[in-house]
Amino acid sequence: MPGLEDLYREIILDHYRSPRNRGELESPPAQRVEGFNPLCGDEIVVTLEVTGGVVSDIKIAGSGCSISQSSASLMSAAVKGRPVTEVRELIRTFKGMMSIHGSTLPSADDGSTPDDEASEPEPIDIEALGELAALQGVVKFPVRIKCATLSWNTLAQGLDESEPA
Amino acid sequence: MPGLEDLYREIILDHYRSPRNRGELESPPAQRVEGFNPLCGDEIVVTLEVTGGVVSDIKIAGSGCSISQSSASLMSAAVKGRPVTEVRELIRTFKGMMSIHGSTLPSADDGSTPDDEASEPEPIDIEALGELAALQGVVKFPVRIKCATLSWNTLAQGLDESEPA
Amino acid sequence: MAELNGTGAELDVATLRKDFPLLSLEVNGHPITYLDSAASSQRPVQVLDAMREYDETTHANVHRGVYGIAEEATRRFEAARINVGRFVGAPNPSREIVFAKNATECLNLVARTWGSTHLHAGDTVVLTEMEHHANIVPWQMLAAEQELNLRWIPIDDDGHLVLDDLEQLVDGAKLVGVTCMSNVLGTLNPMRHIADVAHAAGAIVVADGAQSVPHLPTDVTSLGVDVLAFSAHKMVGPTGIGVLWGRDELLSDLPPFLGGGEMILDVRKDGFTPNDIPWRFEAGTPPITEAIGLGAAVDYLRGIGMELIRAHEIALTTYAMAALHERFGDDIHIFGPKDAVERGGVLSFAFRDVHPHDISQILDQYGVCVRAGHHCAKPLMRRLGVNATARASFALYNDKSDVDTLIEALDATGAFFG
Amino acid sequence: MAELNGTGAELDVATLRKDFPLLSLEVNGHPITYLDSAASSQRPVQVLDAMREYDETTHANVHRGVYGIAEEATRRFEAARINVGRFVGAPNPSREIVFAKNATECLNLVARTWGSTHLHAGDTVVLTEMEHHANIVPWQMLAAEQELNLRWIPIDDDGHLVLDDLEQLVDGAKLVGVTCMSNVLGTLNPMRHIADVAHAAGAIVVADGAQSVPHLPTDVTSLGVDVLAFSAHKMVGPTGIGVLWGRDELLSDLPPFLGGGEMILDVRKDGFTPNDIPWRFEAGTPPITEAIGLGAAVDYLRGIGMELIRAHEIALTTYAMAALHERFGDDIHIFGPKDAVERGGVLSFAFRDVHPHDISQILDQYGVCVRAGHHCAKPLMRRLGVNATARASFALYNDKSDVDTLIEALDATGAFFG
Ligand SMILES: Cc1ncc(COP(=O)(O)O)c(C=O)c1O
Ligand SMILES: Cc1ncc(COP(=O)(O)O)c(C=O)c1O
Repeated sequence: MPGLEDLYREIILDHYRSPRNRGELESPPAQRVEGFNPLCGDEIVVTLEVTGGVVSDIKIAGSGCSISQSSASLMSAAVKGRPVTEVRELIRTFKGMMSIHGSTLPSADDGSTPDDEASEPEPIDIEALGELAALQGVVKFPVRIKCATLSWNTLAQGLDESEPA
Repeated sequence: MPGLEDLYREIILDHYRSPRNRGELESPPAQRVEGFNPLCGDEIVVTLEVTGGVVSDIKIAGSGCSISQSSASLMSAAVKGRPVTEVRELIRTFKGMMSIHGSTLPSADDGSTPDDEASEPEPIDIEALGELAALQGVVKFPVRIKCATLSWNTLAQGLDESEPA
Repeated sequence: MAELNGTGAELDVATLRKDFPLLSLEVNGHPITYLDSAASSQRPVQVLDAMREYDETTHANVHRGVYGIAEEATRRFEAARINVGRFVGAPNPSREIVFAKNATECLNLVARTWGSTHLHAGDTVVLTEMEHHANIVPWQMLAAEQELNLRWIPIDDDGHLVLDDLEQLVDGAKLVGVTCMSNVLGTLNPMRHIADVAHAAGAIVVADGAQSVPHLPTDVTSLGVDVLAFSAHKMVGPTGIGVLWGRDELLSDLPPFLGGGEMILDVRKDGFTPNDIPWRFEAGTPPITEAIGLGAAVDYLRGIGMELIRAHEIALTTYAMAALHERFGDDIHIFGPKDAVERGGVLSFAFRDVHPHDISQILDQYGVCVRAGHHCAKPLMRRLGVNATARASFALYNDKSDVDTLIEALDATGAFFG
Repeated sequence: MAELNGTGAELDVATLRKDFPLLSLEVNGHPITYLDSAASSQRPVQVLDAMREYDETTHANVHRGVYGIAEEATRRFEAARINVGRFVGAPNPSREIVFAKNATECLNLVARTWGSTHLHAGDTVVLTEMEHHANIVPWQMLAAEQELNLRWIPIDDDGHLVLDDLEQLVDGAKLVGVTCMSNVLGTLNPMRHIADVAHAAGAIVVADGAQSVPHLPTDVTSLGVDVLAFSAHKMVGPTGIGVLWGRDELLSDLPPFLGGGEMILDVRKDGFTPNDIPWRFEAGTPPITEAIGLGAAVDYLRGIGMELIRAHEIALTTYAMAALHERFGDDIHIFGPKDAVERGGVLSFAFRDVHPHDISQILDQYGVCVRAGHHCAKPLMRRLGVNATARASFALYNDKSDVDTLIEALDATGAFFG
């Protein structure tokens, strides 16, 4: 059984208590996207501005648990000012980290949870995630994965809507 | 476990092999009613004429197993020429005999099958049934009860349609 | 079963608990404290054994076999139906009890069969603000197809339905959907009163008994409702089976729900003739082993006595509310009625500003299982002004020691989040 | 499990039979001869133990709990989904496998969700004359609501589909419903061919795998169909759970089936937002223990090997047809294809002029369990010109001795009815 310290790293609690980029940008011009966690009712509102292929500004509203809030806060800090292509890559890497491969599952044949789809997982460059790597422990608590990925899925949707890939 | 001799009495096999009142009356004037046993696909067609409150004629068509066929044949012989009121009484008595009370069920509280509804079963006058009493053993084979009652339910429906109670 | 005296004053929880294998587990180094029976209850060996015994000695498909074990399987399956019907006081259990997958399917069955034949564009359906999604979404789906109006019976800040304007609310309505007991607030609703007013207005009442049937004596006649839905897995029975009780005359009038085997009298290329109730609503092979298990669950509950279970849960809820308030004062807010007599053993709460997910996660470290989330009652969550609550819920196998463990673990949660 | 070598040439039935407790029963003083697996199969201890183990150590409601056992229950439930999906070769098992109550519910689900969105008045649905009611009545119900035309692919006297005019029959059709294997005739239909022709005409193919999945290796991609429905209880699994596989793109496009918990993303008073597949189709608490049991059933079958099972059943069917004909000559008529390679191990027969009910009743005296009736295929019965047939059906646990016992008991039946 993984311990609480795997889940609640200090940096997570810090972002939970003092979330970065809180609020909503005016929309329009900003893109506004809402995300739900159907399991718990958490809601997140991501507003973002994409200018010249760069996520020039982003704000996070809504409410949720420590994991969803800190993940959103960490995400906002990580993507602000970055080119959309890099952000898409980061989303991919983060969601890769949040898939269950190589974690609690006894064997691939035994099955897996829905987030675990690809039969041959690509290697993930955890380094590239920087502070976000603190969320790595979440994968040991499968129910909380949806908390951690909520803001990321919402962001991905926002990017698709503001500039289709 | 009840034995086959409880089910296949000689008189039953006789009515199965040589069914009485086989065929269909012309309808109209006769009342024509079809019955199905949804469990096995057996079908029965009862045509009857009611004149002056009396079942003046009745014929049986359709096909089915030894129990449904012999029950229909025995029924036709028993009701032909009898007043409708007596026939209705006979139907009641016959269906009473075909309910599961006092037979295989361990206890009333343990539940029972659908034919066993009334919590206080009325005593049944088996004597009044004459030859029909040969079908008594069917009750020990609950699945066959529907075979035995098929023609009776069909007759009851026919009576209701020809002269509403 | 352990010696349990249904007429005695108190439930012997320590003894009865031995019937439930899962309750002797350890979780994270602590004995399990299972406080999530409102989501799904645990099952006693009596239920597990009955299912196993059926599977090992009697299994065959029901209703169609002439051979011995198939007859016996059918007999037991239909006996379970009658047994369950009697448990809720059904006047005509062999016709009025329909087996489905869960309570949700039962409510959908009513929406599809009664709704599609009795509701028309412009008609009104009345629901309450405290309904579970299972008694909301089926009506919303129907409303979208048929342009129905939905009206809502509001709740007050104590979690009671506001019934002052009930006459106006149900005026002109065709159907009122209401839960006997809220799975979030614990509120027990005055079903008889609601049914009387609804009937006077010409509406039928669709009651959601998912939370009440497992915890209170139930008599459909005194409830006065027209249909009642509940699930076996919340009443010490198996998953995979739910129950719909409906008045004979009401059910008799309805078209089939799903099509297939069992629900027909005849099928021709050009159409089919439906079977009589209750089979008309049971297309395909039913949950047979599960019906046997539900029968055993009902026997188990009846053996203990629903009055005694209810008294036990009132006492436990009273104790829990007092103890939580005493220990945490304003740091805890328990939603719903203040008086345990007006509610079931379901305590939804907010604790300081700790999110329910985080509460539940920390409690789990102490072996305490509580649910965190919207509890499938999002309209109610919005009314309460929260996204989620933490919810501890009791069953016959819980006692004060469970409450005490919850309190210690909550204390640790508070400490953890500073 | 008993040592069974999936690569060896023959199934060790005597050993494997020990896994099935019911098969060591006596009935009426005779060892049971269970020949009704097409109606429902027996379950091995491996399946019963897996369910029991889950119930005793892990049960909690799925998808909503943060605490340990609820997480583990969810993990196991979703793992069972993937396991079952892989068993039938689903390309994307976590999304494409829907759990329902039985195969019948699955087919209704397709009729309601795909049918209600893709079929319109005047559209044509093509079925076969050998369909089970489960793949007829849902379409008839829809046809009645929406004025659809039903067309029928006929069968020839050997029980094969007549496919010469298939192009014309499916011309303009939107949907073709066809069983992979007839539960009466045993006929194995050329699914790939039918699917290719149907797709060329722009129709989707709804395959009923209730009889084939338990007995043949199945790969949905090679079948070429769009959806496939089957039931756990016919494949050494529990009652109470059925499976729908559907192509991801097809399912993704569909509206929800039933409404309630689990199938939503959000519920507001004015409407709801449905969840992603597969949960969108799984309203309410799913059959959790049953999914665990089905996972174990699939493991059991895979452990033995579906190729081996199929080979065994071909050999047994060949033996049975020859032995029955040899003993009874013209007194027996076996419906369906003559060659065991073209059929599954399902033998429907007429024996002299003895009614199937009476045959089954007498056989029961010898411990032989066969089904008598219309087998939920009344249009086929009419085509065959009978009300009912007697049906002996095989599974992996049957062998020649069962056939021999059947023959002796049939002989006695003949004697009894003179
Ligand atoms: C071919 C076929 N389809 C569908 C079904 C229906 O299966 P279930 O009753 O499990 O829904 C059956 C079994 O009776 C069958 O044999
Ligand atoms: C009040 C209420 N109604 C309905 C349900 C639905 O029950 P099920 O999920 O068993 O269908 C629940 C349980 O989740 C409930 O608490």
